Amino acid sequence: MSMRKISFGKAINEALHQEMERDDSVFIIGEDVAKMGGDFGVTRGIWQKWPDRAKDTALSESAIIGLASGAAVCGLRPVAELMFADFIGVAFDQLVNNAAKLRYMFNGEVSCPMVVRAPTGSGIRTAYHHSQSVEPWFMNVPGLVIVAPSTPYEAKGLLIASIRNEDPVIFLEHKSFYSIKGDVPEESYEVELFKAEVKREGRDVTIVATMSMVALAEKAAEKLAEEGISVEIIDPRTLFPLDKDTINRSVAKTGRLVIAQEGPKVMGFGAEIAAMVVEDVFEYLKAPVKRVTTMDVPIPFSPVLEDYVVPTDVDITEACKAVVEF
Amino acid sequence: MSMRKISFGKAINEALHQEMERDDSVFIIGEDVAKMGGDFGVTRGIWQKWPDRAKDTALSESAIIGLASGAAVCGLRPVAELMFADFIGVAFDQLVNNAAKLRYMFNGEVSCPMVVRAPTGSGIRTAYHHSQSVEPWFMNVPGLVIVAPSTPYEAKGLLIASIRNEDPVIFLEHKSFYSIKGDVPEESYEVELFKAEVKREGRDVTIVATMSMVALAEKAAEKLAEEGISVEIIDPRTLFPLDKDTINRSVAKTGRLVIAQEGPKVMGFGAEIAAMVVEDVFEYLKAPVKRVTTMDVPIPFSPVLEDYVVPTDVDITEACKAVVEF
Amino acid sequence: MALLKERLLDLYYKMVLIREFEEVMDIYAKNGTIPGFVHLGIGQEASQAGIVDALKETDYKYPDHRGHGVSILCGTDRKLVMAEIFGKGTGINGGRGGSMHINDIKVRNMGFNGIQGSTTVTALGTAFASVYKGNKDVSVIFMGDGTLGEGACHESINMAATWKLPVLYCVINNQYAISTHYRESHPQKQLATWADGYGVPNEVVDGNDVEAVVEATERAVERARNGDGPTLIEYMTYRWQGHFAGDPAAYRPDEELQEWKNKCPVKRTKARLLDVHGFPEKILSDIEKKVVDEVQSMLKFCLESPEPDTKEALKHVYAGFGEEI
Amino acid sequence: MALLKERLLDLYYKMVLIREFEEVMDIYAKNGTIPGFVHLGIGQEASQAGIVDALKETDYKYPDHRGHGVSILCGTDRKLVMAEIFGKGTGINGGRGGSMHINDIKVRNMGFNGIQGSTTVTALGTAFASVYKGNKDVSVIFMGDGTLGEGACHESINMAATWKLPVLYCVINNQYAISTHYRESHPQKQLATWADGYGVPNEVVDGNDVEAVVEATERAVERARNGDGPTLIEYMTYRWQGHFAGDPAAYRPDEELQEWKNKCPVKRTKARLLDVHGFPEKILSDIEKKVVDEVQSMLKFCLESPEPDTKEALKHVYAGFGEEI
Ligand SMILES: Cc1ncc(C[n+]2csc(CCOP(=O)(O)OP(=O)(O)O)c2C)c(N)n1
Ligand SMILES: Cc1ncc(C[n+]2csc(CCOP(=O)(O)OP(=O)(O)O)c2C)c(N)n1
Ligand SMILES: [Mg+2]
Ligand SMILES: [Mg+2]
Repeated sequence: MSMRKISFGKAINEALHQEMERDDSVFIIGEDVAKMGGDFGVTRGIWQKWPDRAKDTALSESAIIGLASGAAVCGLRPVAELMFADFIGVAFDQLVNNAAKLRYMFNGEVSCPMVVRAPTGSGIRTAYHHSQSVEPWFMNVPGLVIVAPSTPYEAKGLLIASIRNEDPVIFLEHKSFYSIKGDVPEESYEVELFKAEVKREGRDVTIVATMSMVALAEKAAEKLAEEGISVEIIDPRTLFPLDKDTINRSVAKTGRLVIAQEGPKVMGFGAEIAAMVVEDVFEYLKAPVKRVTTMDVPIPFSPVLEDYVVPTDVDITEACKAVVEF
Repeated sequence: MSMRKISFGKAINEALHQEMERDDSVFIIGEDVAKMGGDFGVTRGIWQKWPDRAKDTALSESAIIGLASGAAVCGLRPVAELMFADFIGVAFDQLVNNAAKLRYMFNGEVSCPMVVRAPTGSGIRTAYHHSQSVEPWFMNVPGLVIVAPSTPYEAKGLLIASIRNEDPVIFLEHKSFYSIKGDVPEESYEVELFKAEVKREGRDVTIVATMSMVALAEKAAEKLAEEGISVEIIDPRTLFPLDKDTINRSVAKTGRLVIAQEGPKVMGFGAEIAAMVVEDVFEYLKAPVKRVTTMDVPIPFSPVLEDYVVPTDVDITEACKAVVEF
Repeated sequence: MALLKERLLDLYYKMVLIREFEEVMDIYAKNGTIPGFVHLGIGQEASQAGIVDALKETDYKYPDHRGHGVSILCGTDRKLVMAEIFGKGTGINGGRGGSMHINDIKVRNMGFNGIQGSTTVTALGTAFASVYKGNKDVSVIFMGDGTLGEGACHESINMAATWKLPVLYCVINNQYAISTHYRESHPQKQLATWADGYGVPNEVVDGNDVEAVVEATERAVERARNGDGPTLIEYMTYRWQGHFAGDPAAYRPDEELQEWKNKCPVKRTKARLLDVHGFPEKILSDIEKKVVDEVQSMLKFCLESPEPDTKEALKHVYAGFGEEI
Repeated sequence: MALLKERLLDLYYKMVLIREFEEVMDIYAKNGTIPGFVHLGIGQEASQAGIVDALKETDYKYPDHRGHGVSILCGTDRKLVMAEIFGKGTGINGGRGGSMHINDIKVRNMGFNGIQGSTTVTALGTAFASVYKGNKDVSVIFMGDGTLGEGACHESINMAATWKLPVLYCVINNQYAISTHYRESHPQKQLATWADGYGVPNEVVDGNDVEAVVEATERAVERARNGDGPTLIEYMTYRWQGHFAGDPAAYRPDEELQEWKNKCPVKRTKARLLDVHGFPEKILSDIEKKVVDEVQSMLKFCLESPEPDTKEALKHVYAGFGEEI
């Protein structure tokens, strides 16, 4: 495959172009996704090529998600954009009570192959209505799939896999990633859904990290390596349903778990991981599990406040040391 | 206090009457809550006494919650009813992005003392849109309070405390409870928020159970007592923010934890409890934590299907035995 | 313009069928055999039968929660609809949905939804797919007067009107949302005028006059098929029962109910068949007997049907993950 | 009926103040001093200043996300508004909200909300409280043309119209929602006619004519205060900048922008003060100079202000739990 460095945003854009090219049933819909190419520029060039398959809508998130699910039942493959993941709140019912349950409702006779792309997370100084981590709102809803890439390579391959997947996918794009570059093949490819990735192998402690936390975990791992602590990093990539085995196996090996998570601690996705581990591999646990998370507050605007409430690599390093020294 | 037996629904009704009597700023609003007295009859008699303080609305849950939060900021104390907790989906944004964050937004200069009453849970054969357990959707949202009584006594006292509380409260009423009777004082009283209740003391295993699961846990405890296993039962009563101490202390004592929860397992409220325990009192844990929950599916209609997916006292008994024998 | 008399006769059969079906459901709901809530359409037969009659099988139909009648007229084997209401394993959705959730994709019954207003936006998707694929299937939403309060209705009609999607909003105005009269929760005298705000053609029809129902619906469906966009029709009618089987409906005056019973859509059609079209009484009473037999045989099927296999509860959550991969 | 000339002169001051304030914000947003997104109101000064001028301090005001101008006219110490935009500890909300979230309960600036449409239903609550308490304060919602797409708008106007709540819907139609022209996302020629569907009085006014803005708004406010219910006014205007400071706004024709620059509301008011009311040039240029000084002194305050204390981030999440019990 011919690799070159492109940005996370461009990788997603390329995935969309290639899937639109490959499959006539794929279309995009959302606010300003067509003519302007998206608020973050991710859908550029699609409307120009396929004007009938790129729809700018009114500010109507329920209608966007509702339309997508109805179209999906008819065999189309909508890729809807929510300008910010936070806006999922006004379309919550459509995802939780409709898209997620359609297949079950129809006794398995239909499926709902739609993707909802949603820029998520904090860090770009947009305060509490444009900085939330929404995955915990949906991880208790069977029928949904939540995907969260942390590299341009994954972004492209996971989006392609999501579009081809038969169930409704919430595709989280960390908004701090868009301009970050990485190796991405030119060709179309899938990165397998429902499969965690071991980003670094290690012996002493497992860090489960996702999206923006992966790079911090890697930084922490480097520092810990200097101190003789060997860290294994696992990125679930699909947050729901979860690849339990990969995580459980790693924790069984290292005996220690730190979860690095953006978003408030209580009932963050780390809660599920910690609970799973203490249920499934308790006998291997040598130390308490630790969750390194955003503080339990709305995300404030001012950079000094935002930086204060969001976890850092130092927090991860310290958590790892604490569990190793336990 | 003069006790007598009244139903869970009547206890809530009495709390409303007494608070309306005491405080002019309390009013009720919702679909069919005024003239008819509520779909489950919980608000009976209020409109007849205070016609201007009981409002029947259109089917407009966002408007109901929005109105309540705006009125609360003006110093009123709305008690809104959602006919079923599931309908919170169409008002999700109003709770998560507005009510929950108002105080923070206004730099502490306002508060939002509102209560949203919401009949929750499964068991009355109403399928997947009228049987959900919604608490996990909200437990990651700082600023909200989630209250969940399991007896008529608690229902009255917790509702009164919720109305007097300064923050937005989601008050969950398990819909299978409405006609169940219990001892309730005639007088007005508060049951403290943010305080778990030890429902039964024991030595060998702690069960954390809430709402419908409390009675099942008690049944399980009786059976286990016959086999010489001593069970401690804790009902958090306020699910969020949680009374961590009471739970942690109990688990530190018994060394074993079973969580009995209605609603799908993944990222149910049991996830947070298990995670907290393995973080905070790991060294006392003698066995894996076990979660006894509804299966990870939408709640089906047919009684045989619904009963199959919802946990039973036998499931709880077995989980307790498993952790004791570990 | 009146309907051909053969068509009216057939509609009579369908209305009598709904009436009988619902009366039997009422009995079995009240005696506890049917679990959960059951919302009956007695009194609304003309609107239910008339609208479906104006559609093709390939049109996408979104019945409301009072939708047994619509569901038995869409082409599904009727006993499977009834079995679903009983929660049996033979039900059209395997018993997972019950009375509030009957779907059948084969005949494009897109199902009722427990969240009022929700289908108004789902229907945008099936309508969009019709345009996308270049076929002419119309998406038809049945909705109560009360349902019009939901925000989703606005997002739906706004988008449908802007994009001229083939959507038909059928507002079945039975005047109450549970206990609340529509004049207490909406500012309009007639709800149809709400569509004026979007420039969407709309009309009010007598929902108990099956011929008027068919004709207005056909006009609107025609418009949608021709690419002229959505229409909203308000069908004025009344539900004889309470909100659900067992609701005493104390919130409404007895005289009002009596007045509407006098406007019974079934009787009215019968009178027309007898008086205007000159059908002999016997033909009509044969239809009535046939319907009783038909419903009894469905009932027998349901009562003898097995409960669902518990394992079914775990199926069909995902198409692409777990069991069904 | 024209405004008294002293009032118009004062409005001129306010409009010039908004213009200058926003131009300075533009510079500091583009040079990176101000973090995050900044939505500027340049071009919309007549609507912003005129609407606020028609209100009392006790009226509840819900500015939209383009609401700096409204926020500096509500009675808040203006430098604290600017400090909030800079995210400083001295900001009116302690820097926790920034440009997109400026509130001040003391002057009943109820704040902008990052979720478009959300305040339309919150405003029902303040309006309801006015009725409940028997006072006459009106709840005034500023909202863009695009925002009218949200379902909440329907639930809001439906309830306000039914209950005749004292609500005023101020639709600031600057014609675009980011890149999307309102005629591409809404079916109406003029959005005001949407209110016809609810029987809510509505009108379209020239949003660049501050006198027309004040007059229409005062009429509507009067109606609300008298218990006659909501009104919707559509103010036709244009934003000169892109959606946010830095957006090149490539989606719209240059000529269109030029055309609207020719209709500059500030220049237009100035011309009227000079030509019709005969104010000497000097009085106006003094105002302009005074405004420059005023804004510079706010700016100085902001730049010298300390960052927030990090501990502040943890405060005010709950009133009745934790720290603040
Ligand atoms: C979002 C939502 N809100 C409330 C309900 C509860 N509910 C079910 S039916 C109903 C009344 C509906 O009235 P209408 O639309 O007029 O239909 P009808 O029952 O009269 O046929 C209500 C309030 C619901 N199912 N979903
Ligand atoms: C619910 C929601 N959807 C989308 C957005 C993103 N967004 C912010 S402003 C905007 C355009 C708003 O247009 P309009 O209402 O006309 O106001 P204008 O920016 O023109 O002043 C959009 C799409 C949002 N903040 N909230
Ligand atoms: Mg009705
Ligand atoms: Mg605009």
